Amino acid sequence: MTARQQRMLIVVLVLAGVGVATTFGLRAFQENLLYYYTPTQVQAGEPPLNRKFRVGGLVVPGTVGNEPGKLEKTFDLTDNGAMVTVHFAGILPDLFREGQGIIAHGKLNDEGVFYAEEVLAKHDENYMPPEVAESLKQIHGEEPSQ
Amino acid sequence: MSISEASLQGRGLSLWRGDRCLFQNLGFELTNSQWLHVSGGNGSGKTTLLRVLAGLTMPESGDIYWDDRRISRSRFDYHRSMIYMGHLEGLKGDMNPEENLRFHYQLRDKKAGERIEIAIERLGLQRCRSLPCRSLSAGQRRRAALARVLVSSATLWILDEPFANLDVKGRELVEELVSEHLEQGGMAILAAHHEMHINGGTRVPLELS
Amino acid sequence: MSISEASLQGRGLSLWRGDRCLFQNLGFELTNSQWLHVSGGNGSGKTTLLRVLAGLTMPESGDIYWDDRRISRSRFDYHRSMIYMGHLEGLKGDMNPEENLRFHYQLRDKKAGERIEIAIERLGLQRCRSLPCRSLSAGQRRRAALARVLVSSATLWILDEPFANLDVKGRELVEELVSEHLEQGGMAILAAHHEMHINGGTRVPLELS
Amino acid sequence: MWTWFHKLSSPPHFYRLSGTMIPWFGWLAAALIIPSLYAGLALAPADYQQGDGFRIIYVHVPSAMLSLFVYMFMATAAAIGMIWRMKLAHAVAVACAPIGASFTFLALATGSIWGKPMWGTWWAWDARLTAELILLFLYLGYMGLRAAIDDTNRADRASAILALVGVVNVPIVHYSVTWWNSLHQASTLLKKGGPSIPPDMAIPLYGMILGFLCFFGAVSLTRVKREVLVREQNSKWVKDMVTSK
Amino acid sequence: MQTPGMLDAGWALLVRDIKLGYRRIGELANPLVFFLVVATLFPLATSPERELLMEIGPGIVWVAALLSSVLALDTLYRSDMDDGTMEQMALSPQPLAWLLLVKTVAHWLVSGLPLVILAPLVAQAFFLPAEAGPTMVASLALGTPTLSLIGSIGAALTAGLRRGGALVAMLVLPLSMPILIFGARATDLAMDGLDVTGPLNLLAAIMFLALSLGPIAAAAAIRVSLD
Amino acid sequence: MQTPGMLDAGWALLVRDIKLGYRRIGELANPLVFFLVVATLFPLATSPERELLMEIGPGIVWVAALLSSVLALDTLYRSDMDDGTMEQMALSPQPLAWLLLVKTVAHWLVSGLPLVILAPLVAQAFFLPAEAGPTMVASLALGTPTLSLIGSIGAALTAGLRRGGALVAMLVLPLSMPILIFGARATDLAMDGLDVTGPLNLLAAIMFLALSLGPIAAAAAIRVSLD
Ligand code: HEM
Ligand SMILES: Nc1ncnc2c1ncn2[C@@H]1O[C@H](COP(=O)(O)OP(=O)(O)OP(=O)(O)O)[C@@H](O)[C@H]1O
Ligand SMILES: Nc1ncnc2c1ncn2[C@@H]1O[C@H](COP(=O)(O)OP(=O)(O)OP(=O)(O)O)[C@@H](O)[C@H]1O
Ligand SMILES: [Mg+2]
Ligand SMILES: [Mg+2]
Repeated sequence: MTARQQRMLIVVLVLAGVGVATTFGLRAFQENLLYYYTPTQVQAGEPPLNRKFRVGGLVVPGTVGNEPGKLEKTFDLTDNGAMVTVHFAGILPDLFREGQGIIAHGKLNDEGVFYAEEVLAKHDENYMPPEVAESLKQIHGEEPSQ
Repeated sequence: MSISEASLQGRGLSLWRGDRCLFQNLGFELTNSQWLHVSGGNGSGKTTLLRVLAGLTMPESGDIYWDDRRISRSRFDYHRSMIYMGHLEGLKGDMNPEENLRFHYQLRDKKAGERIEIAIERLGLQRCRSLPCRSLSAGQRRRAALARVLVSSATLWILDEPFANLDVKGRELVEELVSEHLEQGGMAILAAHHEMHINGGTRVPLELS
Repeated sequence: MSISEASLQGRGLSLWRGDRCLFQNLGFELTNSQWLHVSGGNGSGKTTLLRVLAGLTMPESGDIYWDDRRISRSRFDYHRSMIYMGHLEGLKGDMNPEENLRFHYQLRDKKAGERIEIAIERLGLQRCRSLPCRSLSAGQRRRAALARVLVSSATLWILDEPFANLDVKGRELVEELVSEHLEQGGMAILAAHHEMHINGGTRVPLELS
Repeated sequence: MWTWFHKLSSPPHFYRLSGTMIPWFGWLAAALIIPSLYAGLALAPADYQQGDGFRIIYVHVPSAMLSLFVYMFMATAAAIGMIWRMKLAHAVAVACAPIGASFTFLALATGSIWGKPMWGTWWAWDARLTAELILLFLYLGYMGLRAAIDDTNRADRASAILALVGVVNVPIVHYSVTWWNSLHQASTLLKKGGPSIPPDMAIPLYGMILGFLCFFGAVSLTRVKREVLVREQNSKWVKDMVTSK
Repeated sequence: MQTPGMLDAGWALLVRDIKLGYRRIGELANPLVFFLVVATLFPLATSPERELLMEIGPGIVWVAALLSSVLALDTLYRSDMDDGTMEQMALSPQPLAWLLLVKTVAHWLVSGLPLVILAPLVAQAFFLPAEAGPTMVASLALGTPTLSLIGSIGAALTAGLRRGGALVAMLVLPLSMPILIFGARATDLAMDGLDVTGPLNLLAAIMFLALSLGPIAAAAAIRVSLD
Repeated sequence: MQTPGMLDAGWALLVRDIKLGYRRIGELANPLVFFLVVATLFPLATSPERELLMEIGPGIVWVAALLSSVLALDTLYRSDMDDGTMEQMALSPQPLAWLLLVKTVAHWLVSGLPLVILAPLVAQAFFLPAEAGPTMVASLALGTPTLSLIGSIGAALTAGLRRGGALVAMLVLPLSMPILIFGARATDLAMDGLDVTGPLNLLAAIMFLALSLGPIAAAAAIRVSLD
């Protein structure tokens, strides 16, 4: 083998390697690599039974059961498609309110109710002053979309 | 002449270590049947220069040319035709001299197999050929390293203190081997504190201070 | 005579390595102002013998006596009055020669402090006294190891190839140092392939084959 | 262009040039950061959801962005140093590392402080957060490797290789929020279809980002200047400069 | 003179390294024993409840794999560096990156492969369901070579230094974290009977990337260390 | 000539070893970072839930302690062995066992102590209750020196061999098991508010045993390695 052939061979091998890596990488991103499941996926039965996982979605306005004096709360989560009922006993983060995006970590029981052990509020990427949000709401009749 | 035409040139080589300039703007030229005698006291930079010439250390400035091509650009060709023996022997302590030699030639030269036997005999390693290198004496290890040089059909030999640890016979043997190599048209670069009696070839002196 | 009376004897020393007998029933005696010249070709067992004499390696049979006491029984006294320099220098690469010397004398001798300065100068290490030992040249490292020997006020010096890697001046220096040591009543055991010109003291030859 | 490049890479020239540029960067940084900070903390309206809590954005976002920018800058400098064997570029890379590590640490700290009230947790093993933590470890590894090698020349090249290998982490930090359903919000400023933040909130933010950039410019140039001085301490121009003072 | 092809040279090096690795029979067992010991440590250190072990099982296997691979790293180039063999390899007509790749493969065969083979046994000990076994093996088979490849860069960077141990770990562990995450995730998913192609594809992608770029970085690092 | 006392000589060696360990300020951070990184691996590999982490926390701290101590072991005698310093120490008028003990103490100060100090922080990250903190520190303070002492025997036995890394681990880890078990047990008990004197006493007993016999075994092993 000459010096030139050797160099060519190495370049070809490296490029081939990177190419194969990209193929696998692209295929990987079409699959499930999530930090959390959406309510739609939950309804489709994707997450495991009897094991902990995360669900993320928006708190459906009007579903937050607020029994005064009790820590336990129940509410629905949606991704504008399916819905999941979440049950949580504990202190909720400040940002938790109706219409807000949250991530709950826990288990699904047999009746399809999600028993959360931890609730994190997920903030979206939109920032605006309260007045603007208010006027937007009046125009569109809803919160700015997630 | 069994070795083809070749030339080695150093042009404008400089190197500092810390605040010390080991050599500056150093140049030389070497062709077939010539040997470069690098001399100088302890710490004058001989080892460093030899490593630069072998392509292990980068000079601060300047370049080395093998057959008029920079060695940094034609590594393959240069390393094929050059062999280096430094302060470290490059022998695996767990393998015996024969296995060590065989391994090195599996990387360098397909056809070296037959020459291994001859080299072992020539360097007087018959008695310890099947001992693991870690239990060899200092001089025997040096001889095994020299056997590697001998087996290679490299044009250029770069030897750093080839005489270290060798007994009187061993030193004479090295002088003989280098002479033969030069007579066949080879080149050599030697750094040594001892006087050398090399009959074949022309000496090109290079004194570091 | 600044060094007190002492004597070293080897009696009936034998050692095999594998199926090879390096020495058998070897005996010698050494007293003040004498030096033992251990000679022999590569692999004849010089290093091994020196390690036996230093107490690092156990001989297969035989014993070594220091002032008529077995060294295995009087390690403290023997090691206090003996210093050994082998193929390995015993210098930490991360420390400079001065720090290395100082450390060794914190283990050996409280009063050696003043002599360190002198030894560094004598061995020409001024320029590299504050460089980490890993960046010293082979010869400079050897010199630092010799400085350690010089600083010790040991009666017996055991030096394995003290000339290795040294330049011409360095070799002369070592000869001078050993001569001085012998003149002061010291003893030395030297293994070397070179001819040695040691004027002080009496040479006791010991040839291994 | 090429001669300019060469001229810049000569240490004495760079030393003089950076000497004049540092004050510019410094003042510009002050002129951007102080009013922007005031505008961000006092003038900008509160967020409709987060209230005043969102104002930590004015520190978090610039430092987070700079943590990535500085890494890329450092890696580019290291690559230039490797390819063209330019010592000045290595000096730049060295000088950048601690600054980048500080920005990363700041991003992590402000993020955690922000996360506690907003998400309800200081920390989650979310892709964005983990990748940012790895970025911090990479900066630390870079500095640790340098510290372990005493020869500057070797330290330069070894750490440059590490910096280049670590580049793979940068896109992961940046795109983690789009690739995965992360807890961390998606991009506000670089969003498709324009930023989803009104100008009165955004302008101080841009001001802070630019201000941080200038601050980085000033600090890094100061550090490079000192690094160059240490490296060239035996050269003629440094000796001349010292004696002429 | 006839320079051997890359394949011949690589084969010779592979054989030599494996031979050296297994020269003493006892050492064959080392990485394995280490792996087993680390894995055993957890049931001992925490409580040996079935449910807990099941939950942490995949994670522990992966951490043990990662650590035993890091532990063995220090010796990857060190001994060749100390005795001058690396110098000779850098000066041979073979591309250094190729030689280093071969050395890394040999290292993996000695330290990583036994672990992949042994993993199902450990999985058993952690009560992992049988259907997770193949995924665990597959993820380890894809992940441990990557660990070795990344580790080889770290080992090359610190090869010239005296006390590399902790530094190597510090350089290598952050870069290995993604592999750990996805490897453990894959096994986790498999335990629940879910689709694991996502993480496995990603592991494969990282492996090929490391395979093609890692040796080049390592070769550059070795040349620096030799300087 | 006046031979220095054992204390003087020991002090000099201690100072030297610590100085070598921390020659560069940056390296002070190494064991710390390593420990933190290892601790980070677990939440990454298993799931990062509070409850789970609480349960495995003590185990993880101990495993990280053990590993970072084992990882550093290889360098304990190796470098002194390779450059001939060990020869010189064996030939000095000081008892070798004493010098090795001092070296081990220095090793612990560099690699073990930072860990003891840092443990409460990691405990925090794993949500361990505050009352378990002192016990964790106490158990680590008693246990890590023992790990170093046991390790020193292993390091001495393998000092003459080339590739000691994994072999040391293999020798040392099984012997260290009891320490891990009792160390983690103590913290576990403290978390539940129970009496911890039992395991702590046992740890102390093992430590003193290792302290008095370990160095002698190590010295004998080193003399064999030097032969
Ligand atoms: C420890 C926790 C956190 C870490 C490590 C972190 C890290 C980062 C990083 C690295 C970026 C820069 C991304 C880029 O330039 O591509 C970023 C941007 C940002 N982060 Fe965080 N973050 C954390 C917590 C938070 C929290 C709690 C919030 C608010 C709820 C937040 C809001 C933002 C925003 C608004 C941006 C700018 C996005 C853009 O427009 O590009 N971060 N963060
Ligand atoms: N960082 C540094 N600062 C100053 N001088 C340095 C530095 N690093 C190395 N040196 C010096 O560079 C020289 C290297 O010499 P080299 O090993 O090439 O010598 P040599 O001629 O081979 O000597 P010997 O005959 O002893 O083998 C030494 O004198 C050493 O002290
Ligand atoms: N297991 C073994 N079987 C046979 N011979 C052995 C074995 N181990 C060592 N040897 C031999 O023992 C001798 C040791 O020699 P030693 O190192 O003492 O020689 P030396 O005289 O110092 O030589 P040099 O001049 O080369 O330094 C060597 O010849 C070596 O081959
Ligand atoms: Mg030299
Ligand atoms: Mg010898």
